[in-house]
Amino acid sequence: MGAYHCQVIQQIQIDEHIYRLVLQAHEIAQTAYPGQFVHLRIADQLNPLLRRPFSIHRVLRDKGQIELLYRVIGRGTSLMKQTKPGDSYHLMGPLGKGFVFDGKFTTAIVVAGGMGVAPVFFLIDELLALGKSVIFFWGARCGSELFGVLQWNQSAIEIHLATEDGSQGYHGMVTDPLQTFLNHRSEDASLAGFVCGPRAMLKKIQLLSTRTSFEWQVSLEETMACGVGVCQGCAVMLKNEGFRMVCSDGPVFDLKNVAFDG
Amino acid sequence: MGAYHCQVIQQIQIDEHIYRLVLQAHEIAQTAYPGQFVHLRIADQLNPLLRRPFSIHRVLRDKGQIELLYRVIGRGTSLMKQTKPGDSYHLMGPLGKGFVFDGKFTTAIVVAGGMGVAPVFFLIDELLALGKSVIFFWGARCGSELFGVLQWNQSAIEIHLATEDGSQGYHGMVTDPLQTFLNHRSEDASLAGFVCGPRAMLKKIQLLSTRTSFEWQVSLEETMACGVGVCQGCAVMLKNEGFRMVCSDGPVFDLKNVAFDG
Amino acid sequence: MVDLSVKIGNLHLKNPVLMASGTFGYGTEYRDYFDVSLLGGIITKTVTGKMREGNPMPRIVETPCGMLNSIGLANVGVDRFCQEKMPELDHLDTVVIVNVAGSTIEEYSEVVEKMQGYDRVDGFEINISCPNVKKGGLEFGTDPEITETVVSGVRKATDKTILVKLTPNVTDIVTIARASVNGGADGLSLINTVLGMGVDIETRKPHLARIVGGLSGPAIKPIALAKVYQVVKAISIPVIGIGGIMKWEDAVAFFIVGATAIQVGTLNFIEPDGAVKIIQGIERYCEKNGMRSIGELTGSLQKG
Amino acid sequence: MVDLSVKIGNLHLKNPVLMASGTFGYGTEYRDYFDVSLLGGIITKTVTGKMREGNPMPRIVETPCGMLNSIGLANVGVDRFCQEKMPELDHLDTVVIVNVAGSTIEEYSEVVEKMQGYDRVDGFEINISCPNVKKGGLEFGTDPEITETVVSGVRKATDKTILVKLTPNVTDIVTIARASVNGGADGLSLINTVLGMGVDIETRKPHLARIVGGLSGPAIKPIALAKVYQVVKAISIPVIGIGGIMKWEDAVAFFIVGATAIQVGTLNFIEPDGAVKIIQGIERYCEKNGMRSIGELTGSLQKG
Ligand SMILES: Cc1cc2nc3c(=O)[nH]c(=O)nc-3n(C[C@H](O)[C@H](O)[C@H](O)COP(=O)(O)OP(=O)(O)OC[C@H]3O[C@@H](n4cnc5c(N)ncnc54)[C@H](O)[C@@H]3O)c2cc1C
Ligand SMILES: Cc1cc2nc3c(=O)[nH]c(=O)nc-3n(C[C@H](O)[C@H](O)[C@H](O)COP(=O)(O)OP(=O)(O)OC[C@H]3O[C@@H](n4cnc5c(N)ncnc54)[C@H](O)[C@@H]3O)c2cc1C
Ligand SMILES: Cc1cc2nc3c(=O)[nH]c(=O)nc-3n(C[C@H](O)[C@H](O)[C@H](O)COP(=O)(O)O)c2cc1C
Ligand SMILES: Cc1cc2nc3c(=O)[nH]c(=O)nc-3n(C[C@H](O)[C@H](O)[C@H](O)COP(=O)(O)O)c2cc1C
Ligand code: FES
Ligand code: FES
Repeated sequence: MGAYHCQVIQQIQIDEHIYRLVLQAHEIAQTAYPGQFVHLRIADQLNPLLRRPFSIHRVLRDKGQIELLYRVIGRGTSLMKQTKPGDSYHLMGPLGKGFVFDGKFTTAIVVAGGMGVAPVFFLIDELLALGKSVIFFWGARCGSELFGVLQWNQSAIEIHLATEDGSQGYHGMVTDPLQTFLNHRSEDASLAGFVCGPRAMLKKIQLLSTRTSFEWQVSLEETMACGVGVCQGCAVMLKNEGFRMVCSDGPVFDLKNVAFDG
Repeated sequence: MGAYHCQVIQQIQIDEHIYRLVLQAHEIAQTAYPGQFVHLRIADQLNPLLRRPFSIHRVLRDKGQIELLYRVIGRGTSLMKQTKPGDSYHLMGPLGKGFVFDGKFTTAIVVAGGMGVAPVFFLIDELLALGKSVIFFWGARCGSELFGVLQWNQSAIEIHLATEDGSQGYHGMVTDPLQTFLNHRSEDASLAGFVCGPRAMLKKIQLLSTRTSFEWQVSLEETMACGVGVCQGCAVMLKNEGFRMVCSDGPVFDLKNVAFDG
Repeated sequence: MVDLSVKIGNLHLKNPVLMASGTFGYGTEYRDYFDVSLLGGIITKTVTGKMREGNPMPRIVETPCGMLNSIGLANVGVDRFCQEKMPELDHLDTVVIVNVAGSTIEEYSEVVEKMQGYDRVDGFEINISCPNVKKGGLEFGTDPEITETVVSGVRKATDKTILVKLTPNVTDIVTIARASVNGGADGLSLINTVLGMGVDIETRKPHLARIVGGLSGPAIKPIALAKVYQVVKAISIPVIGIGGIMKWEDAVAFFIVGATAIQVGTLNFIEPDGAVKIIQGIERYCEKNGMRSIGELTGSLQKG
Repeated sequence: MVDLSVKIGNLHLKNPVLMASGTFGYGTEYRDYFDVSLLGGIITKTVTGKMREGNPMPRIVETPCGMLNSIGLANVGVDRFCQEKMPELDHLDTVVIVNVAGSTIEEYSEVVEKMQGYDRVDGFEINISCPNVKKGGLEFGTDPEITETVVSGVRKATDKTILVKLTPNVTDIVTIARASVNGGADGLSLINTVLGMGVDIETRKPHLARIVGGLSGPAIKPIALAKVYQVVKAISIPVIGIGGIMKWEDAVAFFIVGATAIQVGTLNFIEPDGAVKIIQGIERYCEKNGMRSIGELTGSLQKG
């Protein structure tokens, strides 16, 4: 964990609004693990003022590079998409507590919705490297947002795609195929769940997960100021535990503990 | 007078801190006269917030272009120097009341100090075009800030340079050679004076001018918000007349009327 | 088609976007930049009993996302205003509200009385909130009793619509709002500028000759929204939101919080036709959200 | 070498740059980013009598050149603070000031009493200016009598240095400053955040769950400078300037206006080691201007 000036190596447009940013970030690349994030200073100016948090999408450890995957939303990300190789960003990271794999599961159910896919690539890379099997459920608005799924060794990963517009995979919410899947495997002790996506999806999966007997981890998002547990801005309510900070106690939490309705 | 999006044609660095910006600005180029200025929106963002006023340095009427000459001072001008051909600026202009030439003078004394030279090139161009002779006194910090003086027909213009560091021309203030000159010509009715530069220089010349029998015009600067006479932010005190607005009543005023000390 | 018209007192505005006092001169300076008749109305620079030169220079300085001014109610005085400026306003096809101030309580009603007879004046905005003058201004607008006295004095002098312009530089803006209502105000305009200051660290002089001035622009938008929210909750006459409105999205936020109309100030210096774009943006937003009139937007704030 | 040390009450600060309450946790979170012992001191997140969860989410939103927060004094309470956090603070080689608040007048002195015995606590900052709680906070800090009662209560409970943190959300900050002095304050910290609000125009909900929050960052710097100027003119105990300080130039402006020390808040979230750069910048500025101590800079404002 530290603060570094990181050079932009490459910026790749994936979709109308989605970009992948490759950064030279030795220290971060060496120590980061899936589910952690970086806190990025958009520009050396007063407006936008605050840093912006982005999950670590991918780590190229040998090159000392990290990748971010982001959707252009507002002013900060609009400025980001203009950056070119040679520009540099000031990053704090790796931050937060990511996913843990110390359970005895052999197959991971990984569910991503929308930009929730960002940390999931890194997660899948690590799971496969650890010799786990992966069943990957990925939902997006349309097919153009689904990319790069053929890169993994297809014998170790089973992929279920879903799009809201039906342009690729299942036509509808990714939670539908997930539900079908879970109907048969809810008691399977070789499984563990990993989830990242929009709030509505998380709530739905929390409901589904209560009927399963294995563990689920979820990566959350909240508006952040400091990113390091100081400002108390990014609180999430945990059942029986009260508020915890997404940036420093998370962003990954035990799904069943999260009190989505405050 | 209007508001236009103007493309950047060229940006030329003149000196460490001085740049010349060539803009495509048909409407402004057609109607502007010396001493007028444009009010430029630095960028479509909230910080810097206000427009910045710049004198029209030069007009290329046939090409429909105008030139600005500016010194990098703060945040606005620092952003300006990064612009490239193809970028565009939103300009209001031409604004203000510039120099008037309806006097019966045949020779113009033109005095510029520092960035006060910006409107003076346009002025000299016009004076020469009108068949007037020009005696040009130009003072700067160092020689590298003095440029382009050989372009005019040297038979119609007499040039006196001065630098504070002595690297070119007279070593000292440009008001010294001016004073020497005026000692001999103070009653010469064929003369008229035109002045632009830092406050201290203007005060000094005001003092010198009281001993002359001809008219002096001065171009002033004040921090501006609106640039069109609305906000009352750019007031200057005129003797016996009270406050007038630099942006709409000026920036050119009768030198003897200006009450520099409020 | 969305009905953007609003009514405040006897005023019928074709749309709820007005030009804020001191940022649009007397309505003529921007004629070359856009069609002024597109506006809901304009509010003149403050007019006082006697001519005022205003404060010494420098009078303005930029700050982060804002600007400080200490103009000091520079104006030609009511008599010359009626002679020189009023005829120019005649050509404007929009509502004209004259902003009025005085250094005594009586001056307010005297100025209003002199203008009451002019058909061209559709209403008055009582400025008891200028931070840049010694007497009148803030000193009045921070005291509920003086506020009520000033407003009721003006109320006696005119049957035209009276707006009272409030300062944010108070502990409790609702008390001042109530005093204005009790005095007979038809609407409240808020906020005027926030007290602020800047220093040149090279010369170690204040940026403004009068040291302290008024902060305006995007920096104060959150403050203005909070004040409008507080006042709207407490009183029932129309509120006009002012402060840092730079784009239609900002304006919409003020309506959601409960403003009946809005005023655009600092933006005029940056984008002369910005107000027109705001009107268009508000209309599009209402359309997109299935609203037939701006009234449906006003006060539509949802629970957090 | 410029002597940057300052004295406030019994506090000796090695330099006049402190971390503002609520923006530096309990002093340990930023240890990996820079050497905390370079700071003049740190002020803890507010500590109250009982643990507080804080307000519902969302608690923060960005605004033009600023941010709104409604954290709501989330903290572990004084007892757990003494058990869990105090030992961590022991390792810090800089002054530690504990910021204290309560929802009753008595709670302030009770909290201070419990901590009075700890050597690690060098002083207290009395927070009567938080905009984000129902009781205590603003409600106290806008009333001169309650202010004096709270401060004199704390004065009886401790012989350590007492700072009182003032809100800008008042008509007349000088009255509150005087009440603090009368109560026995050794120094005044100003400003706390400015009341503000934001609205999401898509959902039409307030950006903050608690609707209104506190504005901080560069946007409020002009406001903070004006308040420091007003207070410094009127009272003679040291004033600590806070509000929108992002670079050493901003800090220098506060000293010129009359601050004895400054606090850095929002900047910590953006540049964790920003405060250290500010200390260096202040030192260079003093050197360049031939000043041998920071005291020569404080109050060096020239006539406009
Ligand atoms: C731990 C974490 C990891 C994230 N990872 C990714 C990622 O990998 N890819 C990705 O595209 N997005 C990610 N986000 C969301 C991303 O931070 C926001 O989309 C981004 O900050 C928007 O910035 P903006 O200036 O473009 O938008 P703005 O105009 O500032 O705001 C647009 C929206 O973004 C939200 N937002 C603004 N600032 C923040 C902030 N500091 N923190 C969180 N949300 C904010 C606002 O609530 C608002 O609704 C992550 C967020 C968190 C908390
Ligand atoms: C009529 C007129 C014509 C001018 N012509 C030229 C020119 O041809 N070439 C040139 O280099 N400069 C010219 N100036 C000055 C130029 O406008 C400022 O240097 C410029 O605005 C500085 O902007 P900044 O953001 O870089 O500096 P900032 O960081 O904003 O400020 C630095 C300094 O510039 C001054 N300044 C800032 N904003 C303004 C403003 N809106 N109006 C005036 N001064 C301001 C401030 O007082 C401050 O001292 C002219 C000014 C006026 C009034
Ligand atoms: C340069 C300037 C001059 C102003 N003059 C006046 C005035 O004469 N009377 C008045 O009531 N308000 C005056 N105001 C305040 C504005 O009308 C408005 O309330 C304030 O600027 C906030 O709005 P904004 O952020 O959109 O600018 C002035 C503001 C500025 C910036
Ligand atoms: C997220 C956040 C939390 C804060 N919490 C506290 C607090 O607990 N107690 C307090 O006295 N001030 C608190 N403040 C106010 C700051 O200490 C400071 O007064 C204010 O932010 C202005 O300074 P700035 O503009 O440098 O941030 C908080 C500010 C922020 C932004
Ligand atoms: S972002 Fe500050 S505590 Fe999480
Ligand atoms: S800049 Fe507004 S009146 Fe001159």
